[in-house]
Amino acid sequence: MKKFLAWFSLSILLAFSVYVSFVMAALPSTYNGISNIIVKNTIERTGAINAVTAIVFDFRGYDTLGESFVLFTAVSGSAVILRNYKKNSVTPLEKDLKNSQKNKSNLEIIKEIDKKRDSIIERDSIIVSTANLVLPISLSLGAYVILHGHLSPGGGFQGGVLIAGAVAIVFLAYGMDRVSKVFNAERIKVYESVGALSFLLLGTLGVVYGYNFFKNVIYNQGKPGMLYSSGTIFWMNFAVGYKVLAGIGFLLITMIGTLNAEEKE
Amino acid sequence: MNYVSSLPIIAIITPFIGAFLIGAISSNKKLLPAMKGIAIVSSLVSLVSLLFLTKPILLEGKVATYWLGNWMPQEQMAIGIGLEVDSFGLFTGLIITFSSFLSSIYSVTYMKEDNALDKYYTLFLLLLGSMIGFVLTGDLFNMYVMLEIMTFAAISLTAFRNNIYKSLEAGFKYIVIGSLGSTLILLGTVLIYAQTATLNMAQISALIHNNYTPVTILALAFMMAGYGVKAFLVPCHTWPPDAHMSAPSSVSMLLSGVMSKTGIYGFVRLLYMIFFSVGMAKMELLIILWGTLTMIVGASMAIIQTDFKRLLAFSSVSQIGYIIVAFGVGLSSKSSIGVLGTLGGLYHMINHASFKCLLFMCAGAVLHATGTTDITKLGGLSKKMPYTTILFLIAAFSISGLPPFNGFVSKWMIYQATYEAGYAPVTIIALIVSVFTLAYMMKLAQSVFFGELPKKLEEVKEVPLTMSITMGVFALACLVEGLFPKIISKYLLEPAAYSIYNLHNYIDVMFTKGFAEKMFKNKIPIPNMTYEMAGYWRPEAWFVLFIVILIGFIIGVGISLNFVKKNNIDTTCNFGDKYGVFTGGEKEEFAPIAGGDLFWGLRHNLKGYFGFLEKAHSGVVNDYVTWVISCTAVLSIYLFAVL
Amino acid sequence: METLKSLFYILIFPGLLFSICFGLILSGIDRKMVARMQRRIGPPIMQPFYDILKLAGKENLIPRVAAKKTFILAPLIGLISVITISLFIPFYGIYFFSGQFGDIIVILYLLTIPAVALIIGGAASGSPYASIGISREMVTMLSYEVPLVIIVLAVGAKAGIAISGNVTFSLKVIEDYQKLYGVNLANLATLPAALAFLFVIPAEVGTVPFDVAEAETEICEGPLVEYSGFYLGIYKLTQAVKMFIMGNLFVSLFLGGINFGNTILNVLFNILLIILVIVVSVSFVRSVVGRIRIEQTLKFFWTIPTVLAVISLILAYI
Amino acid sequence: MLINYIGAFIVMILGLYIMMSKKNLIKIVIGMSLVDSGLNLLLVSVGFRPGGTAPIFITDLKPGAFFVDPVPQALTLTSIVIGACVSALALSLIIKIQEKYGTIDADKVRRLRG
Repeated sequence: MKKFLAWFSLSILLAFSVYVSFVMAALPSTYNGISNIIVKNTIERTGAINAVTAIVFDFRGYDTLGESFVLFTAVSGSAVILRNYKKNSVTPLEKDLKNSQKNKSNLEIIKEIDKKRDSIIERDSIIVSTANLVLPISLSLGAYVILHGHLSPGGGFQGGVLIAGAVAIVFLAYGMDRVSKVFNAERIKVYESVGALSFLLLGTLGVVYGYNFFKNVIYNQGKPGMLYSSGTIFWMNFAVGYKVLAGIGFLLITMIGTLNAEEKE
Repeated sequence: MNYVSSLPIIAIITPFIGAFLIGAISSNKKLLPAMKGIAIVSSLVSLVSLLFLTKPILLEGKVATYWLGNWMPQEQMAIGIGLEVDSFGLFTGLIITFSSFLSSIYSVTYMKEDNALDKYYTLFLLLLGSMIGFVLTGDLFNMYVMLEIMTFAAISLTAFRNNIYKSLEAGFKYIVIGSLGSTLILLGTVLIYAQTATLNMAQISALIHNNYTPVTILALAFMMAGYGVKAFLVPCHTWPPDAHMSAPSSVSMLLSGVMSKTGIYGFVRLLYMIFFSVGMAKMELLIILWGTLTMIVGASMAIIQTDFKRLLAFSSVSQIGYIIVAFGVGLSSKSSIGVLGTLGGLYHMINHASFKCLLFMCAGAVLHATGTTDITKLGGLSKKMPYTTILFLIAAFSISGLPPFNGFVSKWMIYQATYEAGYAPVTIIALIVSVFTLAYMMKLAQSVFFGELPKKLEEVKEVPLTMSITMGVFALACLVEGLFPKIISKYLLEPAAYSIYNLHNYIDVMFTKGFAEKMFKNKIPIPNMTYEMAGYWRPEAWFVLFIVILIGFIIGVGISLNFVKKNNIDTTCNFGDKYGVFTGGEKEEFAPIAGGDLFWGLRHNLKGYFGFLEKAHSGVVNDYVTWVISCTAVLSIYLFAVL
Repeated sequence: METLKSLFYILIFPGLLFSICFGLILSGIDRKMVARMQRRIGPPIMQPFYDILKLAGKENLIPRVAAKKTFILAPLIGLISVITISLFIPFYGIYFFSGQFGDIIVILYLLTIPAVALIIGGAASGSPYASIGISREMVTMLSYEVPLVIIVLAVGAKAGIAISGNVTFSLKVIEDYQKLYGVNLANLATLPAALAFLFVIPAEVGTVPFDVAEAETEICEGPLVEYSGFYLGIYKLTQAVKMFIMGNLFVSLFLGGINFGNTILNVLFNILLIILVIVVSVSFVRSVVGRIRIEQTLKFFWTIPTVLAVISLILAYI
Repeated sequence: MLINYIGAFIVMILGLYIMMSKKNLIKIVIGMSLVDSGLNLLLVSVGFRPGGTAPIFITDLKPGAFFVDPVPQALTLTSIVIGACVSALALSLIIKIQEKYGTIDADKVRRLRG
């Protein structure tokens, strides 16, 4: 019965979708709808030369706001799901916070980590040296992508994810201990909120200047095609990049944290 | 008009700002009271800013628009995202903000014992903001984004108490089915974009008005199935019982009482606005059949449940069936019947929000006081929690439609609408399902609040004041909505129903005047909001009648009893065999009938039917996915065959 | 003057006083008839009055585990709401409150309140017997509600389509229809519905074949097991008034529209008809049949009366 | 872009098939990602014009060059992020389910039923 239902409905859907594909292929290009006007307006009214970024951060900036909220929600949700539920007690994240707040200089911490690494875990040297090589590249590439969001493909989200990949690289090369030493999960979570708030505040600039919410008020600063141009889009790229790198980084740290807990058991 | 038009964005953004503020100060645990304050204040601010909108929109019938980023339409094309608040959106928004505000107060004490409260309030505010954003937006893709925030926040809150196995399982089922629904909605949006090359709802509805191509028909099928998942229509109703029973009650009241309304909102926008299908008999039939099926399955499943909150969740499914049936009748080509159906549906929306929130709050109060919602372990709580019992009874009577409470009025309108539209079997089923509703509510009352108090529950105390006050507000709402249907209808429902039918104005306000007429070539008639009740019902008069007779009876009895004997009720004496319950020789603690046994006979007599239903709700995720997909397939077959 | 008139309607006729007295008399007639059919002399017709008065004078026991306020209030609410129904059903040609009331759906729902009051009261007593009684009461309600709903809709459809071209729920319209086209009982389309309604009356009132919820021998009167004294009396009173209400509802639905041109004559004739209906549907059945089990009740109501009512509904549309 | 449309729909239906038939919860999540990928592919293909270039006003734009539709690309970005979030949440839930139930078999993770 269930098998029949599954095959029946899948074949029905396949048949209809193939039929609709043929119909869709014959439709006129969607470029003649709203996109045409958007592209026409891109340079004069936003100052960006990348139409996609102009749409993401200006024409449909509100959607992007929602998108970053989705990410924020998912990160908070993962944190909620992966926490240890206790009635009125400390979460593991708080324990991390306490550990990291012990008064030690950075040098000492690094020395300790080095000791630990040498003593406990023997890491694969290929992975370690590759990571040492890749880490700075990925970080600077991420920064580049965030900076040039309005000029070339990419933007805050992509760059943020690239930077957040650093967590994964550190974990692969040096293990969980190093990750928890280097990154302060709780503070990163706070940074995510700060990033989202600054994104919102940039949106609110429009209201401050007497326009509507999300109005690109300073779009005419700088020459289109230069690094500092396109008004709030430039800054929003920053805010979103910051928010995403914090959010994804936090997500990775939490998930890696659970892996570690299982190993210990 | 300027301050009016920026109010919607304030209502949407305030909860989000509150959420991020809480996130920013979350590292300091001493600031927990501040977080609670932020949660309450932001929900209050969005409630107030929507209340400011009632005068121009609900009373004067205007439509507020707000173009984000000042991207006004150019060359009749909506290049930006526009918020558009008409009476229907505002109506739903008011339900959402009102319930959320009360829920935020309720959670202060209810969630006191849990950890990670900063994330609870963050997610709570994200849920609230996304619900308002969903209702007030005028952009199809933006609706999808808001829907996703809503789904994720709801999932995270469902799994909030992750020490219990069921919340994790429920969360997983919710995310699989819920994101499948969202995916279907996005798929529909993409297909519509491919056809019309725009994302603005007003423009889409102008472009594809009665102009069905295969692409839009498939899009309609996908979106109907998607919103069916969001509004718990059978067979896409499998996630709410799991999710609502495992979420904290302050959240499950929002999931069940309010979030289902957003699904219905999407459904109505889809049917009445984007695909203008008023007057299409085939569509009407489909929606009514779907609603009827939902009604029956929800009620039948509810009657065999043994968990307080799971029963309530299935009851929600059944009540949503009523609303969908009403909106199905609203598509009728006869305008007077259609208006009655739409009004009934809107009325039932607001009623369902009030009594279902109250019921879930009662369940939360029971859980807070006793630590369980399993009705086989509960009993006799009315002695320990008299206030909660009274409120529960009010809600139970409301949901089963006993006069003079609110459920009666809306159900009555739905009966009349379906019956006059010529769907007599649907009316009969609706009336019988109403008796089923009464049956499972009585089951709850008997097994949780009445009956014998188990030994373990001797120490139970009444819930704290903040919880009981919020519950009392909802109970009051139930009574007021029941006693003054004329006022509610005139100031809330009729503007909302009018705006649902007033497609022209919706499009014209978004673009330029006359745009809709140019696109449609003919004017769509807007039905009169007058309707005639087939009978007559004045609840306030009945209430007065009841009081008069009560007084008359008491006086009469008092006089006559003086002739016979002084009648003294001996309530002080609480010991002695005389005051024990007759148990036929059994010891009292072995005698009680647990809630699970109450309808054992009925279940046994109809074991074929109930057994089939139980087997169908197998708890395997794959089966549930299969159901949703088959529902989509059936819908697309029907729509392709009909349109 | 209007207020006085309303007060008269509410308190004297057909409200509080009349419905209680007439209900008790009906119950007395019923007992007398059953006795005569069983070749007994039977109690005097006024016996129910004496019973109620006796119960009113007795001591009230409230069990230790009971929820006291609910236990006390439930019977009162049931009785009062059943009395309010009497104002919603027209006597021949008399519409209380100038015909504003009289909606069948309202009456259907108000009729459930006494049953709910019985259930809540029984639940509040905390007795296991009451729990079983509640379950049975609920299932009985589920059984008879199905045909009752269809009957009412069938009659509404028949009358409404003939009068205004649209279905109606108003008892006034149904009465007007019967004035024009003759009584519904003589109408082929609504005759099956009338027969089904005769089956529903004993179940609604709670007399013998369908009184399994209050079976004395098995579950000690079910929900009433812990009730004593005055409050038990109120329940008995409720049952008696319900008998009057159901009889009057039958008369309005199926025997309405007869007019002698004289108010007092009309009322008397109406009263006579009510007595007749109750004798036919309650007393005859009660003296002939034994009590049936709960699943038999369910099966019975979901087959014969439902089929009859559905036939009537279909005929009404043709 | 017929082949793209059909391909996208087939990817989606394969994803649905996995969601319906595979009992491993992680495989179900893979199915969800597959549906998302198919959807993204469809979304991008909707905006494609044969011969079009990326919608960026670079200085050395060839004469006569025209852009593809940028709006679906922007929507795809949103959709990708949302898909990633779905996976993240679902996988977190699976981690916890494994802790509580000791299994990730859909046939055994069914204590809520009936």
